[in-house]
Amino acid sequence: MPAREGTYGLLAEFETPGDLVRAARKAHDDGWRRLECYTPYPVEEAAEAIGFHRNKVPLITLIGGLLGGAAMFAMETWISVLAYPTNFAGRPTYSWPAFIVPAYEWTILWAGLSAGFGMLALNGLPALYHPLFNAPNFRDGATTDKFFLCLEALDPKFELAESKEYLETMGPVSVVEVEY
Amino acid sequence: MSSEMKKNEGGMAQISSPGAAPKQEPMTLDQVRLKLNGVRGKKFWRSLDELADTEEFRAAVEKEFPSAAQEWVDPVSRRGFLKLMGASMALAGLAGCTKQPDEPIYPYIKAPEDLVLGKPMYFASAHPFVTGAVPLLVKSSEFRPIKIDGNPEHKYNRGSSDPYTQGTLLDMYDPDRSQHAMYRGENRDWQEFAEEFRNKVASTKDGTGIYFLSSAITSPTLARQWSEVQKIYPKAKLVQYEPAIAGTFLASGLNVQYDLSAADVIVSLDADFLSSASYPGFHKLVRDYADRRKQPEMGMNRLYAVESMTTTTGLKAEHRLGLRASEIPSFAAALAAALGVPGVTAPGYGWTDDQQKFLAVLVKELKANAGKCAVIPGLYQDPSVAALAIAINAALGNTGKTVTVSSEPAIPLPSDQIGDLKALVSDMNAGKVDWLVILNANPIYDAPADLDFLSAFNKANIVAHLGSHVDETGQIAHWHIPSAHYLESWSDARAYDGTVSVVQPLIEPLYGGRSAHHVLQTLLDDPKISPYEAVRSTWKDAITKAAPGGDFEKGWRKVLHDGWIEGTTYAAASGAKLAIHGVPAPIAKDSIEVIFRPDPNIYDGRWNNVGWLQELPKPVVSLAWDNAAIVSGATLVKWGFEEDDIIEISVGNGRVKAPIIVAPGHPDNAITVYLGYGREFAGRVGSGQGFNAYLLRNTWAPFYAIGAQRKIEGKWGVAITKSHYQDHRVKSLLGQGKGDNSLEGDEAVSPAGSADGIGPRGIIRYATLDEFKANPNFAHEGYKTDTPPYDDSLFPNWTYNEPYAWAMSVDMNSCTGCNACIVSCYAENNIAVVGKQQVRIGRNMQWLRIDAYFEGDLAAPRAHFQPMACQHCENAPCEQVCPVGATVHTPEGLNVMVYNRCIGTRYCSNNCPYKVRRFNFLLYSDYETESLKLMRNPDVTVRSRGVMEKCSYCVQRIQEAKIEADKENRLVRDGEIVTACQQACPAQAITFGNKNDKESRVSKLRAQQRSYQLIADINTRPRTTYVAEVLNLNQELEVTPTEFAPAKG
Amino acid sequence: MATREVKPPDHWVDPATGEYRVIAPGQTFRSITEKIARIVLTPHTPMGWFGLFTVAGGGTMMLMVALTWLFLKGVGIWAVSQPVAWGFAIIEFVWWIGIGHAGTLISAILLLFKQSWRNSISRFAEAMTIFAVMCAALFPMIHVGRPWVAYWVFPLPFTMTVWPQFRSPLMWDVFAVSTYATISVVFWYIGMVPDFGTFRDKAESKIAQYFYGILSVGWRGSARHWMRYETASLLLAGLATPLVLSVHTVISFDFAVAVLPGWHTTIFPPYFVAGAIYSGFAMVLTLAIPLRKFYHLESLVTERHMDNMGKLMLVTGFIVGYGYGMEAFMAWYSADHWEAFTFWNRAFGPMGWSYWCLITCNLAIPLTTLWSRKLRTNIAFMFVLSIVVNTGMYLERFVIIVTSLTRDFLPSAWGTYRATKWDYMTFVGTLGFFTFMFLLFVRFLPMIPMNEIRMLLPGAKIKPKAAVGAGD
Amino acid sequence: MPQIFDRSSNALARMSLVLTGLIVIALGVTLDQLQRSPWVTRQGQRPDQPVPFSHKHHVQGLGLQCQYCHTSVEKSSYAGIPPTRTCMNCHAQIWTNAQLLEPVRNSWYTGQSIPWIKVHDLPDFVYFNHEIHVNKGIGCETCHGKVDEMPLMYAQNTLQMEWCLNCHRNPAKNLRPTSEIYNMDWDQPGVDKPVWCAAVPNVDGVPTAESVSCTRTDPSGNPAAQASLKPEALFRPVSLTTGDAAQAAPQIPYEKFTSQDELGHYLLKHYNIRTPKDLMSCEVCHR
Repeated sequence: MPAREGTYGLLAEFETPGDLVRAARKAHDDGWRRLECYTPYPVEEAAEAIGFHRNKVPLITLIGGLLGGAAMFAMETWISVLAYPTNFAGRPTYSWPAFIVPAYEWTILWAGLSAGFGMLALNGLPALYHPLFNAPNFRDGATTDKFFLCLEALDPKFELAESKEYLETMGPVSVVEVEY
Repeated sequence: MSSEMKKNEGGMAQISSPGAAPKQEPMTLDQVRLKLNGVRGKKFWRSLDELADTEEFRAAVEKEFPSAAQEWVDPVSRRGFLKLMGASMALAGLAGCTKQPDEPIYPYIKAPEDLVLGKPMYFASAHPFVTGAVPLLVKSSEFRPIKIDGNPEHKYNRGSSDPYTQGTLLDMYDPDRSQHAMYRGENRDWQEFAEEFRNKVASTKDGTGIYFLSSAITSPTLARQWSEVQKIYPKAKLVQYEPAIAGTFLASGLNVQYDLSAADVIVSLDADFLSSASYPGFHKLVRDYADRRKQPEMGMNRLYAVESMTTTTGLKAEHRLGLRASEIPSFAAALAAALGVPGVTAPGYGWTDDQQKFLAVLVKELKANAGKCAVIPGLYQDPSVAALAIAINAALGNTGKTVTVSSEPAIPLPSDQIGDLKALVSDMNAGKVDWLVILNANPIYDAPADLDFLSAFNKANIVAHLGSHVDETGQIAHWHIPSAHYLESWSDARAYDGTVSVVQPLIEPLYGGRSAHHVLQTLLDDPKISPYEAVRSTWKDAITKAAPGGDFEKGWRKVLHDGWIEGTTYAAASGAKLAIHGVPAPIAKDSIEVIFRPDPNIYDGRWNNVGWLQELPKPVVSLAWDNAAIVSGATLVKWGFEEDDIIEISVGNGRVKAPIIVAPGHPDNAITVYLGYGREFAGRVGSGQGFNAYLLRNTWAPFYAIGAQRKIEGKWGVAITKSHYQDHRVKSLLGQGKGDNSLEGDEAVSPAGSADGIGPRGIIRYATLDEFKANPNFAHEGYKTDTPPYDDSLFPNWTYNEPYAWAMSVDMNSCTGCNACIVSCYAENNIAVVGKQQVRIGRNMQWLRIDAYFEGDLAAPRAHFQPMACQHCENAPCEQVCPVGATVHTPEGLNVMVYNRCIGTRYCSNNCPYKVRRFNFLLYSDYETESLKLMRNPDVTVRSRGVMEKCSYCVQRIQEAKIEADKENRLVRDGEIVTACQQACPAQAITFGNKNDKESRVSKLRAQQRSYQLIADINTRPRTTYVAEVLNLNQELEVTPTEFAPAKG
Repeated sequence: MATREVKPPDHWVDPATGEYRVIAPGQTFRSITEKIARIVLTPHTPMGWFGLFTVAGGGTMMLMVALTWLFLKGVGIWAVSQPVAWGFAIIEFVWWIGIGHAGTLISAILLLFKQSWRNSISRFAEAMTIFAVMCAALFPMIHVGRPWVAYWVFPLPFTMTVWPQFRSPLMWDVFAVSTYATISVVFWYIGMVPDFGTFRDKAESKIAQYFYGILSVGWRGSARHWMRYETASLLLAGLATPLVLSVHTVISFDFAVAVLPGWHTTIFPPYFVAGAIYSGFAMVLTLAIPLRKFYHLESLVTERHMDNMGKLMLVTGFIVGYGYGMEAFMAWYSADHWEAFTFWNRAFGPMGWSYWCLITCNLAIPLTTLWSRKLRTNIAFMFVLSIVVNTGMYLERFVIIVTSLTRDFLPSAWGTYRATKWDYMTFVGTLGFFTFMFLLFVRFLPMIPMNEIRMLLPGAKIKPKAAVGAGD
Repeated sequence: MPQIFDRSSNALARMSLVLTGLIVIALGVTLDQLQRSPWVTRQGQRPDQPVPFSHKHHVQGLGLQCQYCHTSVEKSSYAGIPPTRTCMNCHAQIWTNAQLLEPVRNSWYTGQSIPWIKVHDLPDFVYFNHEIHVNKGIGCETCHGKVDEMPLMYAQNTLQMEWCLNCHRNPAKNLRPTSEIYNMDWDQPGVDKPVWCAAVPNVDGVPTAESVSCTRTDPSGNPAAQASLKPEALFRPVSLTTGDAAQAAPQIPYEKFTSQDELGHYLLKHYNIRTPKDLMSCEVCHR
């Protein structure tokens, strides 16, 4: 796809999480949908403020775990009962109690991998390049002690000048335009 | 290294006391590098290997890395040390994903008619041994002898054999055998020797100054050849000296046979006839003894033993009396007197109450069983004991029934060996000896110390030595001729019963060896006559007589096929009477008595370089790779020693340093030393092991002598394969409260019904004959350790409904712990020898071991012998825990070990309740030595480093039999499969077969009430079962002798 | 409790709670970020680090030497023999795995229990876990007789068409340990991603920026990301908890499933897990105490942490003690001779010394002293104690594995065990390797999770006033 | 603070993730193929032998019987490589000075073996036994391929464990009448090319090989073919019928087989071949 050009959005910087959350909630109430908060540590209120309440990570984890466990148990059974049935220590070929342990481990293994990588995938990571990093003040604060609200150009309500004033009303430290 | 150097070392071979560092100036590693300078690659390793055998090199290593020194002299780890390259190659080669290299095939030019490649052939022969030949049936693969076993058709040993005989196989393939004739260290040709010798002797006209010094001659043909030599050269002298029998009644020609099958009571006067072939008639005696014990309900014999050194004979005996060796003649005399043997008066001697009681009981028993008993004299006792025994047997009317004195001697040319040797030495000193020809003897090493044989030796003009190795004598003899092994040359020999066996070669001499027949023949009219023709002409008449239609050639072929000549047994002597000379008085009780015995494993030292025998734990003391000063626990404590301390023993002028160890039941104030160790030039395996007890042995005291001992600093580091602790546990902590029992014994042994008493493990279960009669099921009643019922298991049990279900039964009553089975197993299964250092840390690879448990006070214990190999459990704990399934169960119930699947986690070994698995911790198998490759059994994989191994019930034999049966469309017959251990066992203690065939011998044995399984309470369901012991005790003696000197240890 | 009277220096105590503060007062978002980031991003490495690094490197080299010789000669260079076929290798395997457990416990279980004090030590506890598991995983691989075919334990389609045998506890180990390693790494990495972001933004040098930039996979702290991130962390914690319990349970099966008296015991799983955590906390202390001193992190790793870990060790210590007690009790109560003898042999047999040392190190010393808050917060004492306990736990495995094996069912097969220099070299080698890895970690990775610390700061609380303000 | 990474880096990052995955998979597949490849198994490779001996010429061309050279195939585990003498039996008369045969003559005169290179080379820990296979109806061609069409000898099969088991798991699919063991062109029965077999019940001690006899010519209304259907066992002294067996032997009921599966199971029964359970047991090949 051709690299996008033009404005990505407007980025407002706040001093405290409180200010950010208030701003975000207001923007959301005012009907903004393409907006996003950026914080140096998880601030749940911020996510709720922009109307983000539940995510799909748990589901992915569940599926991954079940698949892993089933796969291992099936393999063990196939190996011991069908592939090369042998008399080990006079135990039955289908020694299910013994098979549980590896199956259990694999359930956890695949659940864990799904959780970790599922989360990254849902977050669209890795994304080494991001327009926000073009903002002069973003990288200085976003991962340390500053709190940002970003209204994105894709939002139908977005109109560069108006939106900028709109943000100014929320008492940010600064508002900057972010280029793609 | 140059042979000159060898000469020097030889010169000092017996001066420098063994164990002490050699005297030549040590060389530094720089010199070593110098020596190795220029050689590269394979050659480098080879020369390094050769170098490693030299004394100076060891000295050098010892100097520069002391820690490595011990490793270095140890053959196995030295090989490891040198063959790092080899090891890493193996490592690379074994890796799963490498392709194997091209292998060439070298077909015959003309294939031999009778050869089917891949099918073994069997030839009858015999092992000519000084106590009587052992008739053999030798398995040969592609014309290489690969397994020696007794001749099943021969009525003397009926297929059984013994450790010595089994060991001779490795002896033949010994890479250190001398490889060519030598004159003053330069290679020569046999012909040259023959010429020179013949001419020289001819020039003397009557043979003046020509002396032969030979080991005891066992071959009638050789005797015949000698008599012919005598005819031509009357002045030539033959001296026989066999260190192990010199001075015994055997050497002087007394020849007695016993028929124990008819004896209800057997009395051994220091006769160790159950533990090794060093006693004449071992195979037959054990067989007959055991046959009378297999079915106690049919009645049993009863064995009394009066003995000095503790032997398995004594420990198997119902009642054993430990006496100092020097007391035994007097005891015999006392016994004879009490039995009213004419002309014998009881010597006045202060017998203890116990001893008197024992004597009284013996008298009573013998009288009661006159004609149904046998008194057997010790071979290593004063000849008077033998004379007394014969007299006693005669007096009891045993002669002709259980005892036969034969008219012919057991060795063709009986002689006063010690006397003759003395004469030879004085002649040498007198310069009368022009040529001394030594035939298969090693006097420099084993001649009595007081003769100072070496200095006399140097006075002889020319010395020629015929020997299998360039040994101590060969080192300094002018001529050395490699001698042919008995598997390489024609000869003949007589078994215990006199039957003549033709010794038939199985293979061309590997190193062009010659036999004594050749040497003597060179002096006769036609030197070209081969031993083959010589043997044939010796027996022409006898064979022709026995042959169908009097056709000699037919008869000869029959002899070669059967392995013996009919109608050659000894004739009984008419009215054998033996003059009883004075009975030697016992040595004072407070003086130390040193007892000499040939080694149970390497005999007089001739098998010193046989790894199998070196690694074999000796009976009773479980000592491998060494001999030791064996004493009683009380004596050890009295002298203030600990086991493995080094002491110096001195007799006369002889001194040796020896490790001291304890043998339960050994008489106090006495030291038993085994002969045959401390060799300087035995070879890579034997050299430097143990100490040379011959240095203590003098012409005036060949069997026991007064000696002294003193402490030397340091520990020896003996390799004892069995842990032995004393039970110091107090009653509240599972113990017996007294510290005189063996901990292992207390744990293992459970006499009938005493399940909650000592030994709740129920490993050894036995009863007295009366208890057994009262309760035939004693082996199961009250034991918590029996197999739980099938439905106790959570898992459904595996069912074995195949036509075959292999199983083994071991009769504890019969096993005498002679170790023949172990050596047989070595040969059959290509088991590696690991060396002393590895044995010390418990890594010996024997698939089969014989557990000995001592019951009761260690001063006078009762012992129980238990052959222990893989039990082939149906619910094998080892299989369950193997992550890669390298050990599995076959449908026929074998627990098989798949070497090439094993990754070596060793979990199986941990989980094996019987600890019968063996692991290749290092590269134990020898992949370099060519001659050993020829010896291996082609049907068994040679295990490499890092894999587990264990008894397989000789699965290769099972497979072979099954394939035969399948081809012929039938089931394998009972007895068709014989395991290696079973085959060797003289006592027939081991039975193998198909447990699903209700008619098979093994099924019947398993059905016996006496048969039980080991550690069955953990539901392993072993396929090997044991038949519990029954002892035919004499009530009067059952109250064991009271107090003993404490032996806290 | 009497010791409660002891008053600690005031500024450490949170006036609100009267409890120790988790982190010292007067810290701001930026100050802690700077503090932690500097350790890594500073161009000049402290001399001490180099010194220690050289020592650890030496240890690693020793390990390499020992392994080379091992592969050339075979496991025979160790003391393993008949009947003691498992020796130091397996002892160390179990020991290292045990060490690892505390890391997971701190990062996972305490997270679930919302123990915020864990935040400052969780990261390097996790790192410890990973390196410990690396050391542990080494042993099963090298202790086999033919390491070059060790890969046969994996169910792969070889032309032999034979497969692993899943009834063997060793197979369970294969999966338990590999899973444990993987999950720990994932958990660890996920935890570090936001901090990598911080580093990326704090780093001056281009290389550092690229390095951490890539590691941070472009993390930008979006609220939606944070939400998913939090869920994933919680899930991983929730998974790691049963995992960590299962791993040492499976390890204990190696013994409990065997028939050997002294191994065949049902108490093993709980008692192994407790023991693992016990030794794990000891190791955390052994590492944390020098670290906070060296990098002046007293304000972040405080007495509060010492105190709590001390309490946890007290608890697990008692569980372990209960385990020992049960073994003794069952030896008598079961009336089973095998058990009874084995216990007698442990305590009074030839290797009894190891048993009594173990009792001293694991029970006698810690369980008497850890009651005292004063001692719990005494840095020097805790350091010594942590080492004592680690020794004790090593001895515990020695007693279980070696002593049981020396004397089992058949008295004729009894033996003994004496470790060789190669055994010791291998063990010391792994210690070196562990330190080696750990030093690399503290030098190049965030050893304290900044994003989690931030949440502990007063500034992180959203003021109610703000909420009211939001209303109008 | 500027961007660190270029716009392209996102695509790059994702790409590299995918690639890593692909590489891992590819590696696995490669190794799996490698272990089965002729490079490892030597399947189909013709090592250069001292003499370019042509089985095609000797078997197909001259009609030599397998056992003429491989003498012990029926009575030993080892089939046997002919001694030089066997070559010289003929080549003393014919091709006496062919250059190709120089090594043979050389070996004959010097007494040095001809150093052949092993084509069918099993690992040393595998104990294969020819006699039992040959006696139970596994033809040479089943394992060694159509030797009569091999100018230079090569291994038709991998000889890997999976290949062995392939048959041990289900012997029926390769069994043939023992009379056809040495037949290189035996093709398995089909609807168009049926096989007729007659069998007598097994007798203890009588080799199973003799209890079955088969023919390819339809015996119905063909006395000759019927006569040929009398199993050898009948002619033994220890056989079921007494007296002069050949004549007195009753007409043996015969069956028709139109598929290898039918024939295989028929032979399984009459050769009483072990069950797959037995045949797959480790000790069968490893000791």
